[in-house]
Amino acid sequence: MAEEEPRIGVFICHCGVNIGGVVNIPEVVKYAKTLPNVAYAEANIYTCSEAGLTSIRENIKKQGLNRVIVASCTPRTHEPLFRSACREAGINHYLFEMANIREQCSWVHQHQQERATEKAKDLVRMAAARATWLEPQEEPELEIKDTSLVVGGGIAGLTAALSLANQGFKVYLIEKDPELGGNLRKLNKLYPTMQDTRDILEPALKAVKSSDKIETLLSTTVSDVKGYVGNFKVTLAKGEEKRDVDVGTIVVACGAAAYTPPKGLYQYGEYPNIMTQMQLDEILREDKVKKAPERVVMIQCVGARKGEIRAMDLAGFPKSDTARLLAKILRAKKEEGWPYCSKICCMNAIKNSILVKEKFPQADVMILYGDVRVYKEYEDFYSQAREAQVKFVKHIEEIPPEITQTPEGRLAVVAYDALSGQEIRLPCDWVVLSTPMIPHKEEVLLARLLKIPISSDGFLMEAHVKLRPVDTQMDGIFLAGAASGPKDVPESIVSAKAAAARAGTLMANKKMSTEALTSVVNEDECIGCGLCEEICVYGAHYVEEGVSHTIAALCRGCGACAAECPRRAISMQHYSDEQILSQVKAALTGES
Amino acid sequence: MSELDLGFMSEVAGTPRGSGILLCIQCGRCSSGCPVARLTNDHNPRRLMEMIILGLKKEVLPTQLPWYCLSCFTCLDRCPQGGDVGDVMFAIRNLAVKHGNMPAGVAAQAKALYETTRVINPVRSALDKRESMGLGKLDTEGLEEVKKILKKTEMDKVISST
Amino acid sequence: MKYAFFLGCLIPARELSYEVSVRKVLPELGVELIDMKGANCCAPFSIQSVNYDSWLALAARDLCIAEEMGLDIMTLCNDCYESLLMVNSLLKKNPELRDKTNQILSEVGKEYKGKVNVKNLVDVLYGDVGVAKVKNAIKEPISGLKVGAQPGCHLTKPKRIHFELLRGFNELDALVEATGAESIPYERKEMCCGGPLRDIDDDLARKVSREKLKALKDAEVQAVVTVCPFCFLQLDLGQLELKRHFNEEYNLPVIHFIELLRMGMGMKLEEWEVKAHRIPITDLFKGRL
Amino acid sequence: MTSKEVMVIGGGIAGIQASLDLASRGYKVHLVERSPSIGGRMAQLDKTFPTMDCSMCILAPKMIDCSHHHNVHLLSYSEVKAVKGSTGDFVVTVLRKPRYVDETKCTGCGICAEHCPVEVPNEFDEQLGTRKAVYMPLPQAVPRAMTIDKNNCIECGLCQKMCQAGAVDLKQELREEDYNVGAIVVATGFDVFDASQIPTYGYGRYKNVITSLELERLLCASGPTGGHLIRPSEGKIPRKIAFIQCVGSRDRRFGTTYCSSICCKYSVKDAVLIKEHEPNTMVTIFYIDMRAFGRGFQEFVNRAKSEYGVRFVRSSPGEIMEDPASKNLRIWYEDTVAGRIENGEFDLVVLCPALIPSKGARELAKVLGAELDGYGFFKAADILTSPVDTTVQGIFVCGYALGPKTGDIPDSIMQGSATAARVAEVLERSV
Repeated sequence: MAEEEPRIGVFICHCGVNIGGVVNIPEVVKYAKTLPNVAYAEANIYTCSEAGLTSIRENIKKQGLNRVIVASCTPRTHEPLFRSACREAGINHYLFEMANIREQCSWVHQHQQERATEKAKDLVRMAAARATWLEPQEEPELEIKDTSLVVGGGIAGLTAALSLANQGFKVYLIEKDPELGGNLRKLNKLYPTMQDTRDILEPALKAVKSSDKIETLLSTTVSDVKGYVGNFKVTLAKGEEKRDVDVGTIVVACGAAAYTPPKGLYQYGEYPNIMTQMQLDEILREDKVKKAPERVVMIQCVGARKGEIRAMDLAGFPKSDTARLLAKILRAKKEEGWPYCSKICCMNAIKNSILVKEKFPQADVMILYGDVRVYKEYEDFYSQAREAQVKFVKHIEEIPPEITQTPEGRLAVVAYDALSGQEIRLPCDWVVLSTPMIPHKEEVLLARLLKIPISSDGFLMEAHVKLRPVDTQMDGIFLAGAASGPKDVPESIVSAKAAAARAGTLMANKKMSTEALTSVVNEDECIGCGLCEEICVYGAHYVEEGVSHTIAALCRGCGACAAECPRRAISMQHYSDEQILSQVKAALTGES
Repeated sequence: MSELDLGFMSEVAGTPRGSGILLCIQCGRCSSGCPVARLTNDHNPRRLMEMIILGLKKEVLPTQLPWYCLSCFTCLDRCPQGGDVGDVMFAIRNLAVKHGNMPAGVAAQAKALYETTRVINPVRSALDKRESMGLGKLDTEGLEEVKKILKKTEMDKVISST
Repeated sequence: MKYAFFLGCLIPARELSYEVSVRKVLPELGVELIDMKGANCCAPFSIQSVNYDSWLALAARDLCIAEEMGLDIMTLCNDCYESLLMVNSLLKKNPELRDKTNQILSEVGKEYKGKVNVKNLVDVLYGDVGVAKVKNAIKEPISGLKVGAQPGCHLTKPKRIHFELLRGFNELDALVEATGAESIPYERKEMCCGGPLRDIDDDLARKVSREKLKALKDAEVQAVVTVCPFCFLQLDLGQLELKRHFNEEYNLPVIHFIELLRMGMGMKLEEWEVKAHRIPITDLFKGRL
Repeated sequence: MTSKEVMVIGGGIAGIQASLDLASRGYKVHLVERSPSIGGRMAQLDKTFPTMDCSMCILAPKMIDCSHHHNVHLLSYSEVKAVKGSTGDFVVTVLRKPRYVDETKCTGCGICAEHCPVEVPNEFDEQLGTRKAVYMPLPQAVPRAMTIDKNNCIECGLCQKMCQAGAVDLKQELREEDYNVGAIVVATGFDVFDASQIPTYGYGRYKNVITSLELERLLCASGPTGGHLIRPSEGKIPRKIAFIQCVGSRDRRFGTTYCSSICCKYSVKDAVLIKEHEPNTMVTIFYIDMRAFGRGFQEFVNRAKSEYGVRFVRSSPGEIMEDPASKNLRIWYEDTVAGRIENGEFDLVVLCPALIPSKGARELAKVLGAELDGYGFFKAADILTSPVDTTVQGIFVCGYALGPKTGDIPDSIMQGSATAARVAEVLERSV
């Protein structure tokens, strides 16, 4: 029990009708007042509103509160807000506790109002039980080094590096290949302006080379990462030779790869004239076409959007040769691929179709698509292609196109055109497969080093897909370009500049204070077995002279070590055993 | 399985009133508003546009398909791309006629035009009534000029061929 | 108000009563109609379907005649209206097309200059005469009569062209209301009568008009008021055909708007004119015939 | 000399993100918002894909951060009137519209509104709900201050009598204030295409034909119906609901030839939300191309089909007819994949209108001397390499003010941060 007598204030939120429409708030307020150590309780329409926060501040003073509980929504979005209210009113914000009576109560029990009210009371009682044991905590301040490491020398990496340099920071730019440029080096022209990739790449490369703030390291990869936000120690490897750099932030711009179909998928790899868009880009770029093609057929979503096929998808599908259809469905199911839409392939195919038309006006260019996903102003680009007399044919998942051959040994694509209900045969000279952007294998390794989670589709995961698109769950590490999912050049540039802004903001402040929610080792109990060091995914524990130590800045307070410790020598600040056990007791016994 | 005519779409796009074909995104607003398409599955302007785009010339020009359209122009008003579907219908009817596909009714009107400057021959009773009411004869003073125009535009050939 | 009167083909051939009423009524409203000597068919749907150049040249020739008369054209038939209107606007906008067409016309010593406008009976009555004046001319209002107005496709479509003319879409209704009758809204009002498919696919043509008639019946109108002679033919004669082919009876009298106006102005219809309606109108207009 | 202050025009999510990044970077930010509260369009939405967070719940903390941050100076209910100068040294004249309530005194308790006798449709609820003549557009408004809408105020003076804080000040007048800033960020967002311009869909004539933004308000727990999805005509719960894509988008007739980029995605999201509200509702989405691009969306569409039984029909319907008696709606459409013209009756039809440049974008562009693109959105200096620079040095743009370049909320946020980087680059260089 803390030395001073706890005086808890409870603020219970209606959240409009979100909570108030289900839970009987006045009753909960009345109940809260009856709880031990609760000195004050009130209800607010929106505790997160200015009025609510003001009331918290005022009552801390008026009622002499030294603990505050807000019963409302999730700490994930709102705890920082209420904590700062406490701070502003002069009490340590670790003396704040939150009870989630929305997500964990009103939203899930909409149809059982009385019982929801009872549960809200339980949650408040539990919060009060823990609050009684809360203790003030300090947040150590960290130095932030004003140097950044940018991993990946593609357009995103180049952009991020340049932006950071222009903001006045020193940058290490590393690239695993012997030269900078990434995928842009392989590409021919860029949609929708049809500029030569060189026009985009060259200026960026020149600027990077001429910048005295950027140190470029080629054929270099990350082999180890130690430290934490503001103070990363990164080991770089160039072949055998290793080198350590100290940086404050890391921007991950390792890009994405183009999916290469497995040999045999659409007979890829069996005929020279069956190629990917990437290969067509190269052919057009190198201008090494001997004979003008009479017809070019492009097939979209090869290895993308490969969800399983369900019977109901077939509803409204014109009855044709069922047996043949089913056979095709089964084959389609077996086809390997990625579940997501790669987003850029439609525009990329249209780009190349227009280029082919320009080069060979007589050529008949057909694009076999599932949906034409030319979002944004790219719709106009689509119109441009139609005016150039490129033909678009919609096929359906259930009947993928098939590659066959004419008696004369010419390639022929057999496709079912869903919009005319006709099966058509397209003798052609080139078949071009549009394949998705997929995560690099190296990326997975890097993710493990950096301790960034990977999402179900294999790309690096953002801290919050909506609100924090370039942040990661690791402070000080940011994502730029296709590392976090397929992006075209302008999108990569925007995300790179965003990452540079976030990293720059961090470094410009030179200091930051960290969470106090960390593990503490009771050195008398610790036997230095090293179990904690083993299981800590953040590398926050190390054993020295037979005793384990915590690196506060790295510790995310997950508690794994505390649970694992055979001697119960590790406890979590702000989640002490007393706090948790009293909460459990309150939950189970109904007493505080 | 249909073989495709590579040039059909450009042929249509090249005819006057045919350029709309290049704008089509197959959204289906024309077909769902078309009074004929609602009555028979044989006619579907959207599908017809697709068949032209694909190059299904043999399936279109010699058939009844070009002749279902009422040219009520509902589709012209509704096409979000300004594709003027109803105009494209005229374009393919012009091509169909070139390929000798012309309904008797149309041929009859063309013939009447060539012979009388009017596409419909008046019934006797109407002519009598005119006279009795002193409305004056229906003049055919323009006949020679009309014939010249039809010759110059080579429509006379079509007429004589039927 | 003076107009080059474009009669077209169908009216003199089949619907003389329409012409007669127009010639009787319009002078009363101060509109003078001058016949277009030597005019040819406007080149409607059928001719346009055969040959594009012929269409332009034929329509342009009529426009030239009006230009020589120095008068704007008034048409009765929607088909004539659409053809002349479209060609007029095409040639006015597109110099190339105009030259190409004038080349053809030079064969017959004519040249299109683009000096006249093309109007329809409704334009003239609504725009030039004015609803107020029409109302004043009504001596025996057609009060209590519920009618469904059928403007016909090419009076309002394609809007692309008609918007240029800044025309509204309820002009016919306004004129009908001016006669004292009530214009009832009904589904598919802008839908085609089916006429253009006559002689191409009669069965389909009938099915289209049947849809229209059904919608009118559902709206419980007592009569249908048309402007276009094709609509009149298709909806009036069409009902007999529907009886023959589908054994369906609608018994919806169909009359030309001009006849409605004429009766409203107190000018009785003569027997032969009444007989021109296959669906009898005698009960509906007792005392006006 | 270079000013280290920045002006951000527009208090939607993009403007908020730019402001917070710049403020945390150490620059003084003047955030100008035309309406009484910041929050923008995101504040109107119910939930957001894919986390299904309640939109307001994740936005509110950021809004409040703005009001708390010592470096953010909030200029709500204000508009930019004139701009002089150039990079590093702009002078911006801001019009402070009178809200007839003293922001510093008002606690937003709302007692005045309770007593105000005048009820008018609430813009924030897309006219579906009502507000008083003295009002706060949304409960979580920032700043938390009432505003008196003089066009509807009958000057009965009740609000003034009732206000304990003495915050009502009917003598307030329009003020002009000048700010010296080094850079400007434009984040003026979008408006919604007027669906009544497509008469065959009957929006404005048929009560039960609504827009997607109206739907968001109807679904939203703090919306006019308390989160109950009911028909505007008589308040019945709709059992058959249709979504129609591309209402004004991909349409040459109105110059809105672009794809608005977000409609397919939010429609699938809304369809699933509806299914969760009322599992036995039949939801049909009429689309031309299902543009579920980007991470997770294709998977989401698959789930909507298989798990939730949402029906997808590839078709852009021709017309909608209302049954005058039942107020139900008959949609005529062609299932283009089946090649059949069909019609179906629905209780509620949701139109997904194009997103168009926000009112006043053109005037603002004139004031800033910045170019607009063909659609009337702000033109990027170079759509490939300088996507968030306007054609004027030192003036940047983010969010939907850039047009459909912005896919959705994350794009707006990225662009917001990106402008912060560009501002920093400019201001640090010109030290």
